[in-house]
Amino acid sequence: ATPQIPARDYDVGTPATDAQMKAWDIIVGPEGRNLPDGSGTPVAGKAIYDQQCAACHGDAGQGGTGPRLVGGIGSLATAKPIKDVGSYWPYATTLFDYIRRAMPFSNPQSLTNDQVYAVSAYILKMNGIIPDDAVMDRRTLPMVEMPNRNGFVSMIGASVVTGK
Amino acid sequence: ATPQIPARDYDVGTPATDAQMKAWDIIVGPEGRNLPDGSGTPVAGKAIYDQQCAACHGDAGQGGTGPRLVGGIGSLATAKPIKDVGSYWPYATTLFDYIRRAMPFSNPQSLTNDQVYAVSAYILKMNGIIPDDAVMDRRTLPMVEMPNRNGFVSMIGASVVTGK
Amino acid sequence: EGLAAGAVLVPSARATEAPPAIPSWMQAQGADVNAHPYGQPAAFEAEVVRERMKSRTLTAGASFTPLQHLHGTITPNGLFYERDHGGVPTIGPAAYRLLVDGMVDRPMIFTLSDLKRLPAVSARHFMECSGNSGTEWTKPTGRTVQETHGLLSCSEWTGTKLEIVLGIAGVKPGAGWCVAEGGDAAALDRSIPLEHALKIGAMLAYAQNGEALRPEQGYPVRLVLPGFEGNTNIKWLRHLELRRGPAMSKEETAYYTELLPDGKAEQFNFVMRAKSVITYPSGSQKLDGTGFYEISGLAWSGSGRIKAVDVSVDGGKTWQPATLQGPIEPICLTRFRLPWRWNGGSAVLQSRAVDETGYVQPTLKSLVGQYGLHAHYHNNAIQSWQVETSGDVINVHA
Amino acid sequence: EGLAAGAVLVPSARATEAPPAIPSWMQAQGADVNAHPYGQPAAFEAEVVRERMKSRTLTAGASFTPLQHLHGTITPNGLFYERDHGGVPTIGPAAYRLLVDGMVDRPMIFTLSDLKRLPAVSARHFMECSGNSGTEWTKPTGRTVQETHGLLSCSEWTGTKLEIVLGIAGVKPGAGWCVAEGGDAAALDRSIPLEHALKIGAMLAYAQNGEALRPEQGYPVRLVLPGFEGNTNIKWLRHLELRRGPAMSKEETAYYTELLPDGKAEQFNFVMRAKSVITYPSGSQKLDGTGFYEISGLAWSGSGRIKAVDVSVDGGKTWQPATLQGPIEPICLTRFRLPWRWNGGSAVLQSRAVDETGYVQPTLKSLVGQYGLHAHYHNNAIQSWQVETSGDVINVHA
Ligand code: HEC
Ligand code: HEC
Ligand SMILES: [Ca+2]
Ligand SMILES: [Ca+2]
Ligand SMILES: [Ca+2]
Ligand SMILES: [Ca+2]
Ligand SMILES: [Ca+2]
Ligand SMILES: [Ca+2]
Ligand SMILES: [Co+2]
Ligand SMILES: [Co+2]
Repeated sequence: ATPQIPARDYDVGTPATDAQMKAWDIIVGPEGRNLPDGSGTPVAGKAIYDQQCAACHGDAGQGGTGPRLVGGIGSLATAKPIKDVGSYWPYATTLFDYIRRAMPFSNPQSLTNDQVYAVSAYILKMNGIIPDDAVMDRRTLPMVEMPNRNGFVSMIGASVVTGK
Repeated sequence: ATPQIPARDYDVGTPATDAQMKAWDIIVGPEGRNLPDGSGTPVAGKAIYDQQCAACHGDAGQGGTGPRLVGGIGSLATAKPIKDVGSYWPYATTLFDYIRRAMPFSNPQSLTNDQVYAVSAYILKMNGIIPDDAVMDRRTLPMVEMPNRNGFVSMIGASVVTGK
Repeated sequence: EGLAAGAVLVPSARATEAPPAIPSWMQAQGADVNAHPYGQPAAFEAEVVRERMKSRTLTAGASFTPLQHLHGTITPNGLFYERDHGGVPTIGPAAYRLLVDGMVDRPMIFTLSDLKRLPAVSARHFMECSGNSGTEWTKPTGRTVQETHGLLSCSEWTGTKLEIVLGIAGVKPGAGWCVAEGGDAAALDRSIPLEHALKIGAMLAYAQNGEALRPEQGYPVRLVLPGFEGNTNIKWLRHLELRRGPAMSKEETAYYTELLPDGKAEQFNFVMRAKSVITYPSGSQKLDGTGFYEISGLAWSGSGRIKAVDVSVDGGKTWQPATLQGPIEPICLTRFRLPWRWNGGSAVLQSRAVDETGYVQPTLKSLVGQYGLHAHYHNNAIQSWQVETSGDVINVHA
Repeated sequence: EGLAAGAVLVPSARATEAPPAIPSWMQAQGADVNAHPYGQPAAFEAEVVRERMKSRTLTAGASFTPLQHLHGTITPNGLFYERDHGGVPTIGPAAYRLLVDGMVDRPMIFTLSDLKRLPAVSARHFMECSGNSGTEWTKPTGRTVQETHGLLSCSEWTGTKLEIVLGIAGVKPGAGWCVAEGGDAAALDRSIPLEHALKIGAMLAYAQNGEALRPEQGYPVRLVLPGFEGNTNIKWLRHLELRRGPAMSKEETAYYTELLPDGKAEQFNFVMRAKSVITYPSGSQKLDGTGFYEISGLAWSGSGRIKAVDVSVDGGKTWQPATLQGPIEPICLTRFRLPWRWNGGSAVLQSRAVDETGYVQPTLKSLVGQYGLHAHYHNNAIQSWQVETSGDVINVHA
């Protein structure tokens, strides 16, 4: 529920313009909000991955300086669970969002939107979640069914939050 | 009044020996407690003063890098009060105590007890409080009548001290 | 590179080893007044520093507060624990901007001067990484309390309330979450349930223990969510976006979720549950002979005030109530103490916190029963320190 | 060398001057985790430092806390004010000794480990030099609140109670005073009335805001006498001597006594009376145009808790109650705040504290009426800051 928040008028702060908000905003939600135009395929993604990601995440996504990205599907309920993009992540949109904001590690926010779509597609493909010829864009990415989509239980209701 | 203090037994700390206490203790009270053996005169004091004190306190005690030591008698109730040894200090014992613990400024606790008696005598003499031929020692120093002996009002009773 | 072992207690020197009654430092002037316009610790305290946890990179990792060396409840700013995902950015106060947008009537940009001009509030609160004690689920791992519990610190925070900034922007009906995003290389973002955030007094803090935030703590502005897991207290805050639901960012799906034995995971377990730890005597310290010791430690809860702390010296067989140092503040570290006489035998020291909701800090066994061995986060189990007959103190599971 | 003027408020930059939406510091990794094992302030905060008062020598003098830059109530240890009479000695923790003797049954020597082994207590208290605001008796002198009120700081202190150490030594009947002596080049000593010292919870403190005392604050041990004038809180404590009466040391006769117009002087005026000061807006700051401002300041009393603070924006003609930031602790700085809209006219800002005993902070006029112009110490008068139509804030007597 939206809490009641008293309106304030201090004449402090400056209204943001649409252009400012657009340039600022890199938050993508699971419903696909704020996914940009552009698209990418696993094939295009492989070229980028091999060049800009493999050094840390391994040729086959097995990990290194960066975490492993592939191989955990089916392991969560075992004695040796592997939490990776394929096994654990509930939304494919998070992949686009995270890679755009934080990867490649030493050069974040340097990829074009097409490149982020492509490398996201390649990681999904390495996990066997989308086929070789899938095209990822603002429409298709939110529709990808992640294996662990229903794996999370929200604890919001269970939290004991005391007032101040 | 001596407050009731509960006795404590933690077996922490080490009993102090008489020799340790004697070596440690430089606190002189107005009654003369802890004044050492030895003595000094204004004449002997002048030699020490000129050599070790005058550079900071002035040839005639008029002050410089260090505060003035002479000249304020009679000024306290005026529009330009001068608070110095002669005009303000209530006890001569404080002079011995302070010079021994803190002077000369760059070399504290370097004077012999005789030297401290002597230079104290000289400062008292400069202020016209003792005659030229007075001998200051553990018996005579506490007996010196300082001009401002009765100038202080203890505010202990007036303090509002709140418990914890 | 791992954590170095904590300091061994200095054996108490006897008076016979005392320095001269009038030591050299009373015979010459000391250092000049204001030799350090911004003061530093004594050189003798050089071992009292944060220590880095081994991690894959130099910029995504954590440094731990040396709790075994600290007293009281405040953490000096230089020792506040640190968890970064992309290193510590250098942000000039004049270049700082915060965008508030999404489901609001008036999207706004605030400068640092703007935020400082708004009404301010101060409050003392602990902050704890939900990964604190994460190494301790399966076996005793940390050698010192810095290693086992050092992702924990406590400050007096000053800032303006989230409520005020949102009141200026005007939140639209239907907005239930606020995504907070940092201005670091990880652009780290977390979704916060709006109702809870306001209830706990969420703050846009620009000061910590009186002075400006330190760079490692989010200079110039961080979100402070009292009682919420550390990671949600977004540092270098650049963006608040009002939304209907959470953004499902990487840090609230891939990380900072608790995997259960059945393969399901708990998500949005924001509130840090009641916990405590004995800091003295603690791992890698050494008792100096039998006799009197004061057991001392810290207790805290994300759900209000600490109500009680019990201490056991026999591995949980019997418990005694510890004294709590007042004033006891909500969502704040609370120092507890208990006098103890060590008879030279082996002893297992434990502490157990109870908070104002009645919640009792669990044993590791019961926690593992509930969460299994792979939850990683939110380990608030009772910690055990074993005193050996030599006086050495070691980390054990008991 | 005098105090530099305080910072002028940075005019709030407009969004049009905002940095790129994705700034350079989000496009590359920041500084390494634990780059500073003991953290330091941001480089941008270089002006937030103590400043030295002009004095005859480099080692007998004072440095002042930059209150105009601080928030909340805690003073970071690096900014705690300093008053030295013989410089800052360097005392190794292993070389530290405290002698307790005089009218006791068992004279004792304690090492630092000994003192740390005894039961501990923590408490937050302000400390103020009785010479604070001493420059303000006859005319407005300090340009900033650092210069007028900066001999004031506040810490969470931890140590063992004086009562415990005296309980070990056993105080003899007839002992009414305790002389405390420091281990510096001035061997500075003050006589303390025993009954009062115990009542206020006198402490032998070894920690300040969690960590060891700083050298400038008495490392490794200082006496903390909550509410008593700063000078009595002996630093580098080496000797406690129990006596029937006071020692009449230089610091309690020649200095730290208040000369009245009739030539008599008040002695042993230990307790700091209720006082307050507005820190924002304060001297040398500049308001950035008309509109909303939150007036903010500090109030304190050596006699317990602050009960109320009133603020005037018209030089004392009318008063409004300020909001006090809780929890309000005894003998501790208390932050007060009042919203204000500046209409661009000239205004004189004042604050007036009332403590739990009902004592009301006096005007300078009434204080001068009582003490004359030569008392020097214990100036707790109401401070006036004049806001000029330009927005400049200056120190005035009003
Ligand atoms: C220089 C090393 C490095 C490079 C190059 C790199 N990464 Fe990473 N990556 C990391 C590290 C380290 C992390 C973990 C960051 C953290 O701890 O928050 C990470 C995390 C990730 C994650 C989240 C994995 C998880 O489960 O937490 C994804 C997805 C990812 N990287 C994708 C990429 C892609 C795509 C590229 C290339 C465009 C890339 N990375 C290049 C080091 C690197
Ligand atoms: C290098 C400078 C210097 C020298 C040399 C020096 N003094 Fe001082 N003296 C000072 C300073 C500075 C003070 C004030 C200390 C303080 O601020 O606590 C002082 C204070 C005093 C006072 C207290 C005065 C008052 O009213 O506060 C006396 C008495 C005194 N000195 C006596 C002596 C004697 C006797 C000697 C020589 C044996 C001596 N001084 C040598 C600098 C000096
Ligand atoms: Ca405006
Ligand atoms: Ca937006
Ligand atoms: Ca780059
Ligand atoms: Ca013993
Ligand atoms: Ca001992
Ligand atoms: Ca010397
Ligand atoms: Co003695
Ligand atoms: Co946005």
